Amino acid sequence: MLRKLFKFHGGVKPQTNKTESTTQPIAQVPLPDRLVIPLHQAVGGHPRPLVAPGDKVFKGQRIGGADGSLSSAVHASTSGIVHDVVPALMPHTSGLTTLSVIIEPDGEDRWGELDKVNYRRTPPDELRDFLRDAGVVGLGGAVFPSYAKLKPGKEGRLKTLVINGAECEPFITCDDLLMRERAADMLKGIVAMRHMLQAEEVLIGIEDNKPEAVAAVQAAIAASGQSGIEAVAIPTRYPAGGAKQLIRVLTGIEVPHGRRSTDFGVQCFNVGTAYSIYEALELGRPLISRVVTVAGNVDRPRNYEVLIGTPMDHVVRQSGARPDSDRYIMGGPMMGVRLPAFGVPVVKATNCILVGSPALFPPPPPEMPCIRCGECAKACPADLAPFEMYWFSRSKNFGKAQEYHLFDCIECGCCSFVCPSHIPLVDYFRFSKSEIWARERDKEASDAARDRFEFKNFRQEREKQEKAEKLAAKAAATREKVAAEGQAGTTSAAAETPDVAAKPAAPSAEDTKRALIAAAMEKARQQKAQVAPKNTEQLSTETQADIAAIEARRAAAATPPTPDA
Amino acid sequence: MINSPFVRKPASVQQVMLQVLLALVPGIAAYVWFFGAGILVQIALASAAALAGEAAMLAIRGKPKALFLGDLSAIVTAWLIALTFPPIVPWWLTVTATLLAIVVVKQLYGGLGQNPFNPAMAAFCLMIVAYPALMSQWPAAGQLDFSSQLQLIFGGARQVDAITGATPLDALRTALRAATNPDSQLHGLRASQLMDGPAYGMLGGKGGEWVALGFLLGGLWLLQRRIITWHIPGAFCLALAASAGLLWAIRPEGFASPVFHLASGGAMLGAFFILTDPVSGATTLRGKLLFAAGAGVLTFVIRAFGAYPDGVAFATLLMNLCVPLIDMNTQAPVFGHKKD
Amino acid sequence: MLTALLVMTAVALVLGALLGYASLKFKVEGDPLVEKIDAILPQTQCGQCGFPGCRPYATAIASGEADINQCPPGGEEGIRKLADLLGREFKSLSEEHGVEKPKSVAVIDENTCIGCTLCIQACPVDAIVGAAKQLHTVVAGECTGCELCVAPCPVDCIAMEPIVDTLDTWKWRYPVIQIKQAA
Amino acid sequence: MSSYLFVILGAVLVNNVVLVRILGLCPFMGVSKKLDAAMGMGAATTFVLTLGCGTSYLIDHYVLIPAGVEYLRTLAFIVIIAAIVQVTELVIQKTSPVMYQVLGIYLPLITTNCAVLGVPLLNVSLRHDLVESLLFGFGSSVGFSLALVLFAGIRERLDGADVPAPFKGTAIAMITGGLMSLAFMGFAGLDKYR
Repeated sequence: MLRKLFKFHGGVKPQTNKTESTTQPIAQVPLPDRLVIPLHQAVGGHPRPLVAPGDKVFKGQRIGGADGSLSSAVHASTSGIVHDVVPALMPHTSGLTTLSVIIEPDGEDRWGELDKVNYRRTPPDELRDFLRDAGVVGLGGAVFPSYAKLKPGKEGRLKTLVINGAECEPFITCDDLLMRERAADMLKGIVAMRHMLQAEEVLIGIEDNKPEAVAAVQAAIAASGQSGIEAVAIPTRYPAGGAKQLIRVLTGIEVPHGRRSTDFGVQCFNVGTAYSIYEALELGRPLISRVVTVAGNVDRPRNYEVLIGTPMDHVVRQSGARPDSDRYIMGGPMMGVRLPAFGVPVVKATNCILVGSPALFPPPPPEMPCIRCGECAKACPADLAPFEMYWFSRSKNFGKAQEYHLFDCIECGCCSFVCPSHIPLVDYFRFSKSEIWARERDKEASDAARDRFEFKNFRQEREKQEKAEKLAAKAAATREKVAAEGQAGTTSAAAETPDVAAKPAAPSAEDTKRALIAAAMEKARQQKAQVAPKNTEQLSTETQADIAAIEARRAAAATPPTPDA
Repeated sequence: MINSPFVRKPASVQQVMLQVLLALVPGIAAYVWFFGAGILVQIALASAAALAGEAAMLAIRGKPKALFLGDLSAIVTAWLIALTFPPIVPWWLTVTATLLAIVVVKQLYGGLGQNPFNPAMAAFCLMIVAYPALMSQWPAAGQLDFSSQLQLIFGGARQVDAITGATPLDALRTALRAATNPDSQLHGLRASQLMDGPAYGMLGGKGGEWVALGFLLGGLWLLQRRIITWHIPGAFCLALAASAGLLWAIRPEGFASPVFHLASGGAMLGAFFILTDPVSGATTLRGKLLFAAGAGVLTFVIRAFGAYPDGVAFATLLMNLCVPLIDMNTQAPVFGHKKD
Repeated sequence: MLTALLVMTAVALVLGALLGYASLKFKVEGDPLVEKIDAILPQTQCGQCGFPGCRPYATAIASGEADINQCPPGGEEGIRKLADLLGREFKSLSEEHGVEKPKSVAVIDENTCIGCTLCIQACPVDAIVGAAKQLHTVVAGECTGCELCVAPCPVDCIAMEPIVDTLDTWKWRYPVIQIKQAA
Repeated sequence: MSSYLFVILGAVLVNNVVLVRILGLCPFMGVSKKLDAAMGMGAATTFVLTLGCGTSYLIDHYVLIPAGVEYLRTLAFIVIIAAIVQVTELVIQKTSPVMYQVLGIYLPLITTNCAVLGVPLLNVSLRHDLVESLLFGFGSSVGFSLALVLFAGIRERLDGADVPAPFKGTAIAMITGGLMSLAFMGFAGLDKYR
């Protein structure tokens, strides 16, 4: 029986360009000279470094600890020596740097100790902690920590677990190849996730332009004897692989922006994530490598198993980049991220390195004014009116843009794709969104500042009053005392003494002040030199790393005492 | 720097406009066949004026000329002006109207894509208010040869009343009004009797009905090419026919049939080429229906009860006024916020 | 003539009574304008406007004592918003009150700091922590960049450092309009 | 009955007080930048104008004419309108401070809105009876509100338009008002049809 499928509004059909990179199996990439592993790879938190330069690390050893409630750990992807822990260029359009661990491989590629876990006997909370420390994040591109998503809704169970094998972006075939070659293992990961979520049924959505993958997954399901798991071929239409769109296609449910899909009884994971969950739970291997498609302006497009941290140009070299290549794009041509340099590392979010050239991705013709033709609205899979959002984003009328549901935009690029005026619509939306966020931050900051300012004024007022009261009381006391002593004489001097003592900072003469300052500075310097750390035994590696970092900072700061250096 | 998406569909404003122009050709051919080649002169005049006006404004505003002249939108406006004006208006009228349309109604608002009013229709309304006589003289089909048309367009003195009359639409309305007047010799005649003359043709006026058919053909081709959607022409024709049909059913002696309304005047041109202008029209699906239906009803009301011979231009302008409000209040629910 | 006077007087009396009643019935207190102005001001509390803090400046604007272009941290955008709110013409920042600078935070060089607490007293938002003769440090998240702590420091150990973009604060830029002269 | 309909129709569309009679341009230009403000202004004006038409009719008919002081008409009407506006202002300030802020100076200026004085005076010259006066007042103010709201809708959109610098703001708004006026000429003759 054929499953009833649903449609999502809009969508486009760009040229898929997928066949070339699927002709050959997944290959290994030789170890590079140097791995650059950014500590911040997933949304939420900046994992703290757990290693210091000079440390020896094993493959799979944790080098970045999860920090905060939505963070996920980072691991060494091969064995070797930590060369440095410094900010390095991120694979991100901004060209910003982030704290990264640079490892020089020793070539042995030796695993450290690996913990396996029996997921059927482990309580769910522990299992989630285990996955957090194994660094498993969504490999579809959003890199959301998987453990946070592996919580069933309020009812404690889930209706449908959707596995995303749609892979709708042109050029990318890493999920396709993964399903073809590792369907059985991936299925084990799916079964584990199903167990954690207590899901009734599992639907694996695969676009119908990947018949081999559908067949492989179906064969694996049949071989495993599992019931309630189904591989469903869905019509090929970009962006069918968007989580919300895929859920819509398979179940008919539309998850609104800002709501959790588990509230609707659905959860969605990428096939690559399923595979890495299998590796983590059954083999004890943390997420240290992933399948990456190299495509575009290369001689031999192909999929590779790449260690996280491998410089991209090293990977691309295996496929032979053509000489006119001018940029790398992380991801596909519709949503991919323009990268600031060739040498940025492969991270967990890297599903594809798309090599671009002016011929392959020519610059768009000049931007014309919007003629409100509505093509973008027809193509929008979120049922938005992009031309209205554009109109108000362009004039920086952000409130109005938000009224047209700017934040429901998933930045899929369909609108820009179809626009006859060649307007970079998505760029305008990104601009508007980040402006709005910035304004919200500013607003929060200024509200906080206002509160603090008002509190300070209040406090000063209160202190002044208390002081006045105290002084009055003291004066009264002195007067009484003087009156009690009964004798006139040195009274006025006594009354003034406490007042002077209360203000030691008040400058009496310039010289004394300077002398005081000099003395204080000297003392401060001595104190600093004397500080010796205590209680340094028996600490966790994390704390030790923290202390080392602080010491290093201290030492660096102590050597040049010139302030403006 | 270019960000994603890095691929694009090969589409351009120029292509859209070019297809609109092509779609106008069947109607123009019928026009030439029945009413003579004078219309081609008018089209040429209007196009030249439009390009000149646009080029001048672009130069003043420091915008790239080749790019914006090449988008052909000025030519579309020019053709619509020529096609809605009587074919024998003097040349200066066409030129002034086109310049007003391009310079004031389009470029002062920022040019392509930003004008809230349809430039061609605004020009038409301006001219019919300013020169009601000139704008109401239409030759009957086959009445004037090319040289006398040229003379009328470029010549000085005009004694056109003797040779030309109103459109069938206008004539019928005048006749219908006269029919209610006891002093008139037409008193008591029914619409069907009044329409018995040869000028009325089979449906909507001799010749005029064929031109309308030509525009219908071109419009259907645009529909098939997905340049326009069915909503606007559909709702407009339906609303015009329904409102005309209602009164026709109640008082057949006082009103023309819905078919006559559809086939005469600017109804077809309006339905497929004027109201479908995306810039000044509504954009949401429900909004398009509302916008076009409003235009249909207004067209009929102005034709039947108003002071001007055809209602399409005023109806378009009036509905253009409502577009921001219509669009604002007919936004479709977005993904995840639908009630189903 | 007398009728006219009588009529007008009667009308005026009736309407006057009506108005008097209404003004008692619908009395409103407070001035919401100051709140609105204060909400636009950046709350740096720097005093560059010549008033001791943002709220006093807001009050001064509302009462017409101060102009809208005296707030350098709010910048042009702030002036524009104020002009919008108050229905006035935009005017550029008045130079005597300072210039618009990139947002920055105060950083105390902890090697030089002698713990004099002068900066703590100067800080309008209590963003500096420390005690007498102890090192002070600036809580960067609370610092508004007002620079009020820089001058009082006896050893010049406080510097203003512009805020560096991080992934959380990085912004997409306005798309460049690529209309080139198509030759 | 149908004559009442024609009074309203005529006042709203055919002889629209702003777009055809060109009265009340000050709030038409001033309070049309934002849709909310335009709607508030429309409502306030509708209230004032309808009430003003009724009251002024009564005063005119039962005080001024019997007393033989018709020459005080303009004066008396202004006083009445001013009072109604004041009351309206107080009520709005109390019930909707936001709207009060939004309308700003234009709220007291309803008093000097020539449409508000013009319509009662037109009532007199058109010899409307009480019901007709009320309907005419209501129709005119609905016409005013309609024009104002439509205009505000367009102006909100024009905010984002790339209007050449010399025409930004009021200039292009004036042109738009002119084109709206042109569009409303299409209704000409509708009230003459019998």
